[in-house]
Amino acid sequence: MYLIRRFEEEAARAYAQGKIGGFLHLYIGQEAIAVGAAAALKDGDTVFQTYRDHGISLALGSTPEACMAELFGKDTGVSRGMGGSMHFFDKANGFMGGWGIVGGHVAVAAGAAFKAKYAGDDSVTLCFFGEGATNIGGFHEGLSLAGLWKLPIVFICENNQYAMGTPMSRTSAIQDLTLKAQGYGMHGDRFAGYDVATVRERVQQAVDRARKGEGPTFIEIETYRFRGHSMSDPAKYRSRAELEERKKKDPLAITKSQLTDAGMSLEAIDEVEEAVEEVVSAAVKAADAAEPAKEEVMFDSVMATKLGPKNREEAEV
Amino acid sequence: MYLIRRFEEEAARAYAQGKIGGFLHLYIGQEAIAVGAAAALKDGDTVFQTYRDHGISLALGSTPEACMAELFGKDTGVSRGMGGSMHFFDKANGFMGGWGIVGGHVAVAAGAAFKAKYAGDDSVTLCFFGEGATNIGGFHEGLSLAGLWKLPIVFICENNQYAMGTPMSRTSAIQDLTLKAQGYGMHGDRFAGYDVATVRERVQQAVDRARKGEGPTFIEIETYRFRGHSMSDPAKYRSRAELEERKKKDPLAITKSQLTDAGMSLEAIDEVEEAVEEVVSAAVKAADAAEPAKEEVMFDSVMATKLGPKNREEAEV
Amino acid sequence: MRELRYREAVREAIAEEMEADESVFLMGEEVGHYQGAYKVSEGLLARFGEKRVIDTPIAEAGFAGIGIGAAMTGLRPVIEFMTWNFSFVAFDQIISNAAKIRQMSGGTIDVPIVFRGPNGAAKQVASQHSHSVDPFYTNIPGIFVVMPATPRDAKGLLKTAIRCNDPVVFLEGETLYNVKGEVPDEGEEELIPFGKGRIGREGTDCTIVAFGRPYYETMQAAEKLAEDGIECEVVDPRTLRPLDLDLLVESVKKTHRCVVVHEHWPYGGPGAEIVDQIQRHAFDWLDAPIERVGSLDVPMPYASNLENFVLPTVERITDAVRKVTYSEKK
Amino acid sequence: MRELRYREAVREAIAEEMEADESVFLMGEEVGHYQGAYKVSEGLLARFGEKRVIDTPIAEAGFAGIGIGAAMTGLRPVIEFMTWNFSFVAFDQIISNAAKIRQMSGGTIDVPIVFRGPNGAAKQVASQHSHSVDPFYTNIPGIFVVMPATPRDAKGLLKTAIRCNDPVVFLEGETLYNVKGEVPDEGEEELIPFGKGRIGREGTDCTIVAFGRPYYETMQAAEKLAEDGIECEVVDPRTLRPLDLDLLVESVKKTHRCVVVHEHWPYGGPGAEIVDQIQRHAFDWLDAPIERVGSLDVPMPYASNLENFVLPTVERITDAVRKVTYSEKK
Ligand SMILES: Cc1ncc(C[n+]2csc(CCOP(=O)(O)OP(=O)(O)O)c2C)c(N)n1
Ligand SMILES: Cc1ncc(C[n+]2csc(CCOP(=O)(O)OP(=O)(O)O)c2C)c(N)n1
Ligand SMILES: [Mg+2]
Ligand SMILES: [Mg+2]
Repeated sequence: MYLIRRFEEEAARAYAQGKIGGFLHLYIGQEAIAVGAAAALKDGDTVFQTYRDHGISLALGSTPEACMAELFGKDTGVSRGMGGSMHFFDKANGFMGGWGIVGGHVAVAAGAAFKAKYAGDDSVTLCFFGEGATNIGGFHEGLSLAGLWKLPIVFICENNQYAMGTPMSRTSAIQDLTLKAQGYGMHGDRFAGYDVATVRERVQQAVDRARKGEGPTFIEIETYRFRGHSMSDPAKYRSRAELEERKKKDPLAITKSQLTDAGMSLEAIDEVEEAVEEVVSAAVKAADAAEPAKEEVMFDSVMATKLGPKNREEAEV
Repeated sequence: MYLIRRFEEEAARAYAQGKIGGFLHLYIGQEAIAVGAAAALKDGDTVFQTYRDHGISLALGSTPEACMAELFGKDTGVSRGMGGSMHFFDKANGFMGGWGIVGGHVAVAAGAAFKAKYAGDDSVTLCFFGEGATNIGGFHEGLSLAGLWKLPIVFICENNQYAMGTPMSRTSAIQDLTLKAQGYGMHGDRFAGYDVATVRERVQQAVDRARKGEGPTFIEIETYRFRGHSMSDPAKYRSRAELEERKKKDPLAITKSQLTDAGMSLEAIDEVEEAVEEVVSAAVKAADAAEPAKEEVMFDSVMATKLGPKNREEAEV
Repeated sequence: MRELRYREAVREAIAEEMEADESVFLMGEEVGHYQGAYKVSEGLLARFGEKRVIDTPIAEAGFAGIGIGAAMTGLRPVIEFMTWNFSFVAFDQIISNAAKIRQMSGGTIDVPIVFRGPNGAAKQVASQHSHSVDPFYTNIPGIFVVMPATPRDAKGLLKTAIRCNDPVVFLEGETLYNVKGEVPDEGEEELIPFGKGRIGREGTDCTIVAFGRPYYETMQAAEKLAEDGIECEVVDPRTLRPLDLDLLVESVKKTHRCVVVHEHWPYGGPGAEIVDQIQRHAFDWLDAPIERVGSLDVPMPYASNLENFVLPTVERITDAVRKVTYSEKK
Repeated sequence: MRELRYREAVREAIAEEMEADESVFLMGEEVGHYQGAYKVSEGLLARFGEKRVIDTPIAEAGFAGIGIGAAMTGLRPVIEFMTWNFSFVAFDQIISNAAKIRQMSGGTIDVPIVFRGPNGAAKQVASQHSHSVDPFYTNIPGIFVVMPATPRDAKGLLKTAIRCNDPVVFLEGETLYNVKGEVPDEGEEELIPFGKGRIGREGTDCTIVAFGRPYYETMQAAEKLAEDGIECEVVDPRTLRPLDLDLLVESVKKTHRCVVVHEHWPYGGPGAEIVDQIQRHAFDWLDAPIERVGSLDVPMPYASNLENFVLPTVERITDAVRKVTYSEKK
C-alpha cells in the first residue's frame, strides 16, 4: 500500500515536470482495495480495471520500474509505451488492463471468466470499476450475462463517491448499489474499504464462491480518492472540510496503527518505508534512463498477422 | 381488440400473397395489452413500441386503411410507405413509432417524457418492449435516467414468453423482472394481461402516478403470442400442446364471455364483428388501390432542411 | 467440385474449424436451438453441443465483449451478429477494444476473434435493418474486413478468419445465402489468404471493381455490355481491409478505365478508398474519371419499388461503364 | 472584430441560442456543476439554471436517446459528448434513430438535435481516446456533419446547427479550444450556412483541402512552401456533409493539383471522398494524382514521440505538395 501511495505521489510530481502526458488518474486513498483484493487471488486468476490502474497493477506484482516507464512513454514500460497511464497490461501477473471507456471492460472481463468455465479450469476473474460506471449499458450487459451463465467473476465497484465532479446523488436513483445485484440474480456485498484485511476477507469469500462454481458476486466498496479525478481536476466540487474528514480514514494510517497495535515497532515501519522510497526513486531513475517507445513496436504490435503496415511509408494514406 | 385480431389475420394473408414484404410481426394474442393501455391515456400522451406495432397503432386510433396501406408500401400509409410494418408512426394520435432495434427506443421514449417535464405539461409516455429487451444496454440506460429524473413514463414489458425462439429461462437469471425496478429506484408492477379491464386499471394507476409527478413505473405483463415471432418463424420451439393450453387464455374469448356475462347478446357481438369485418376488408381494398410510395417523398422526407438530394441524380455517388 | 449454397459454405467452414480446434466456439442470438435466424448454423448445436454453440440474450455489446475477453485468454470465438445492423450497439467493443488491445498492451495480447453475420439490405426490411457497414469497419486499423461474394470465397476466407490471430469482421449477405456456387470437395481444404482479390471475369475495356451482393449485378452488367462489344474486367477484392491494391492497379493499367460498385452509401467507405488508391497509383493510365455506383444517398425506404430504386442496379452499372468508355447507350 | 478562443466561441453560440429560444438546452456529462470537462460550458449553469444545463450520469446512449426523444417532441437539445470517442457507445442512437426518424415516419417528425464535443487526438490520451470520428458520421444520410477549424466558423456554424431542424454532428477539437481568432462583435449575429467552404489562403500552384485541427498545420505548410515560391490555395470545407463541391472543384480547376489533409485514419472517410469527387469533377484539369496526408494507419500510441509521428505534420504536408507539384525539396 505504501508502495502504491509513493508511486502515485512520484507520478504526480513527474507529471508536473512534464515527463508524463495525457490523463493521469491517481489511486491515492483507495490503496486498501487493490491490495486486499489482490491478496485473495491465486496464480492464473485475471484482473481487469479501469484507467485508474496503477494501484492494482503494482499490487499484482508489476515492477515499479515497468510501471513508471510506461507513464514516461518508454520501451521498458508494461505496455512498451503504447498504452500509457490508462492502459497498463501485465499478462504474466494476470493483469489484463487498464481500460479507458467507462463500462467497456466489464463484459470483456466476463469473457475471461467465460474462458475459465469453458476450459474447466478453476481460475477466477476480478473486474473493478467506479460507481459512475453502473449507469452505462456495458455494466448491465456484462452483469446480465455473468449472472445468467454463472461465470466465475467478482465485480468490484469502488465507490469513491465521485465520477469526475459528480456525486452519486446526481447520477443514481438509489444509493445502495447492491440492489442492482438482485436484478442479475447474483450475490451482493457492501462494505467500507479502508481496512485492507476486511477487503481481503470479503473479496476472498466472493472469490471462493466463484471458484467453486457458485456464480458471480457484485461488491460495492466504499472508498474515497484524495486527489482530483485526474491531474487536470482541482476537485473544486468538494470542500476542504470534506476532504480532511475523509483523510481520517486514510487506509495507510489505519494499517499503520494496526501494525503498531500488533506490536510492530516504528523503526521497523520506517525501514519498510525507506525501502519503498528507494524502490520508487530507482523506478523513476530507470524510467528516465530508458529508451523511448519504439516505432517498430508501434507498427508490429497492432496485429499478430504480418499484413499490417510495417513502417511509415506503408502506414500512410 | 377484434379489429386488431382481424387486421393481423388479413395482414398475414396479404403477406402470403406477396403484397407485404420484409418482416411482419403479428400481435395476435397480445391485444388486451395495447387496448387496455391505450384506454388509460389522454390527448397529448405519447406512445413508443417495438416493431410489433400494429396493435397499439390501431388502438391509439390510426385508421386500418392507413395501417394496411403502410404494409403494402403505399403512399397513403401511416408512414407513407417509408417505414413498413416495423415503423408505423402516427404523431396525430400520439403514436411515436414503431422501432426496430431492440432497446433502441427506450431512452428515446424517456426523452418524450423528459420533454413533458421540461415543458411543465402533464402528458405521460408509454414505452412498450418485450421481455427479450431487458438484457440490453438501451433498456438499462433508459430506465436509469427515467428513474433518476423521475420522468413521467410507464415502461411496459410485454412478456410473451419468447424472444424469437428463446424462452426467458435461457436469457435471464431471474424470472420476476420487476426485481430490476428496484435497481432503478422505481415502482414495479406485475400481472397477467389477458383481461383488458385489468390491464387498463393497472396501467391507469401507473399513468396517474406519472402524471402527478411521482415518477416512472416498470410493469411486466404476462402474455403470449399465438403466431411465430415473425412470418418467417414456424415456431417449432414450442409444442402444440403448449400453444393450445395458452389459447385457453385468449383475451378475445375472455372479453367475449365477459360481455355475454354482462348481458350483451350474441347477436350484438356478431354485429360488432361484422362491422369490423367490413372495416378490415375495406382497408385491404383501399390499400390495394392506393398509389405506391413515391420517389419524391423518399427524398424529401429525409431532412427538413432542403440541402439533401432531391432526386436520383443528386443522390448518386 | 461440388455446388453449395453460400449459407452451407459458411456453415461448413465453421463446422470444420470447430472440428479441428476445441477452442473455437460459436456464439450469438438464436444460433443454437433455433438453428440460426438465417439457418446458417443449422445442425451445429446437435453436432457440437451447448458448450460450443451458445445462444445469447439480446445483448450484442455484452456478448461481443465476452468474445473479446475469451479471445484474450486463449479461445477462438466466432461471434454471430444476427445482422450487422445490430453491431452498432456493439460498435465500441469492436473499435475501442478488439482493434486496440494488441497494440495497447505492447503486443502482448492477441485477440483471435471473428465477428460475422449478414451485411446490407435484405428485402424490404427498411430503414433500421438495411445497413452496409463496410464503411465503418474498414476505417479501423487493427482488424481485417472480409466481404466474400461467392460460396467458395466465403468458405475459404472464413476458415482463414477463424485461424487468424487477429480480429476479423466478416461480412456475409442475407440475399447471398441462397446463392449457389462451386466449392472444393470435402477433404480438399482450401484456405483463401486475406488481401488477395480475384478476377471474376477478364476484359480489356473497363475494370469494374465489385464486392459483396452487387458483384452479381456487376457480372450481369458485364455480360450485357459484352453484347455491345464492351469487355469488362470484373475484379472482386474479397478482402476490403487490406485491399489487394496490386491486382486492382494492374487491371486498371490494362483497361485504362474503372467503375467501382458497392452497396454502401456514397460518402467515403471502400468505394471512395478504391477510387483514391487507383487514381494515385494508375493516374497516367486513366483515360476517364473513375465512376462509382452505390446505393443512393438516403436511408432505405420500405416500399419495394423504392428499395429497388435505391440499390445499385444492373442498369446503373452499365450506364457508368458507358460513361467512362464514352460509348452511347444502344 | 474581437479575438476569442475557440472554446469561448462555442460557448457564446450555445448561450446566445439558449437566450433566444427557451426550447434549447444543454445536456451531457459534467457540463453543469463541473463547468465542462474542457470548460466549454463554463458559467452556463449559473446563467441558465439546472433545468437547461443538465448533468447526466455516464450513459451516452441513454442521454443521446433522451435528446432524440425530446427533439421529436419539440425541444432543441444540444447534447455534449465529453469527447466523440464516447459517442461509439451511442452510435446506434445516431445512425439508427436520429438519422432515420424523419424519413421512417414519412416526413412527419423532425429531429432538431445537435451532438457536439471534441473530436480527434488530444495530447497523449492514447489508443481509446484519440479517434477522429468523421469517417463514421459522414457516411450517414439524414444528418449534417460540421467540423469548424476557427473560432469564427465554430460560432457561426454552431448557431446554424442549433437552429437547424435536422440532426447535426458537430466536431470540435480539444487541441483547438485554446486557439484564438477573430469573431464578429457582440450583437453582430453571424450564421454560417452549412455546405459552404472557405478559402483560408489563396494560391495558384496547388489546392490543399484541410479541415479541423490539421488546417493549422496546413496553413503553416503553405507559408513554408511560399518561401520556395510554391503558392498553395488552402480550402476548408467546414461542413463535411454535405461538401461544398463547387468551391473545391473550382479551386482545383485553377491550380491543377490537389492535396487533401485530414486527421482521420487513411481508409475511406472524407479524405477519400474528397479525392473521389475531385477526380470525377475535375479530371481533365488534374496535372498530377491527388495526394492525401492523414494520421498513420495505426491505433494511437501513448508515447509522445510516436503520437507526433502518427499525426499529420507540416513536413508530411509539404512533402505531399512537392510531390504533386513535381518540385524537389530544397
Ligand atoms: C463511455 C465513457 N464516457 C465518459 C468517459 C469519461 N470519463 C472517464 S472517467 C469518468 C468518471 C468515472 O467515474 P467512476 O466510474 O466513478 O470511476 P472513478 O474515476 O471515480 O474511479 C468519465 C465520465 C469515458 N471514459 N467513457
Ligand atoms: C439490438 C438488436 N438485436 C437483435 C435484434 C433482432 N431481434 C428482433 S426482435 C428479437 C426478439 C425480441 O424479443 P422480445 O424483446 O421478447 O420481443 P417480442 O418479439 O417477443 O415482442 C430479436 C432478437 C434486433 N432487432 N435488435
Ligand atoms: Mg467514482
Ligand atoms: Mg418476447
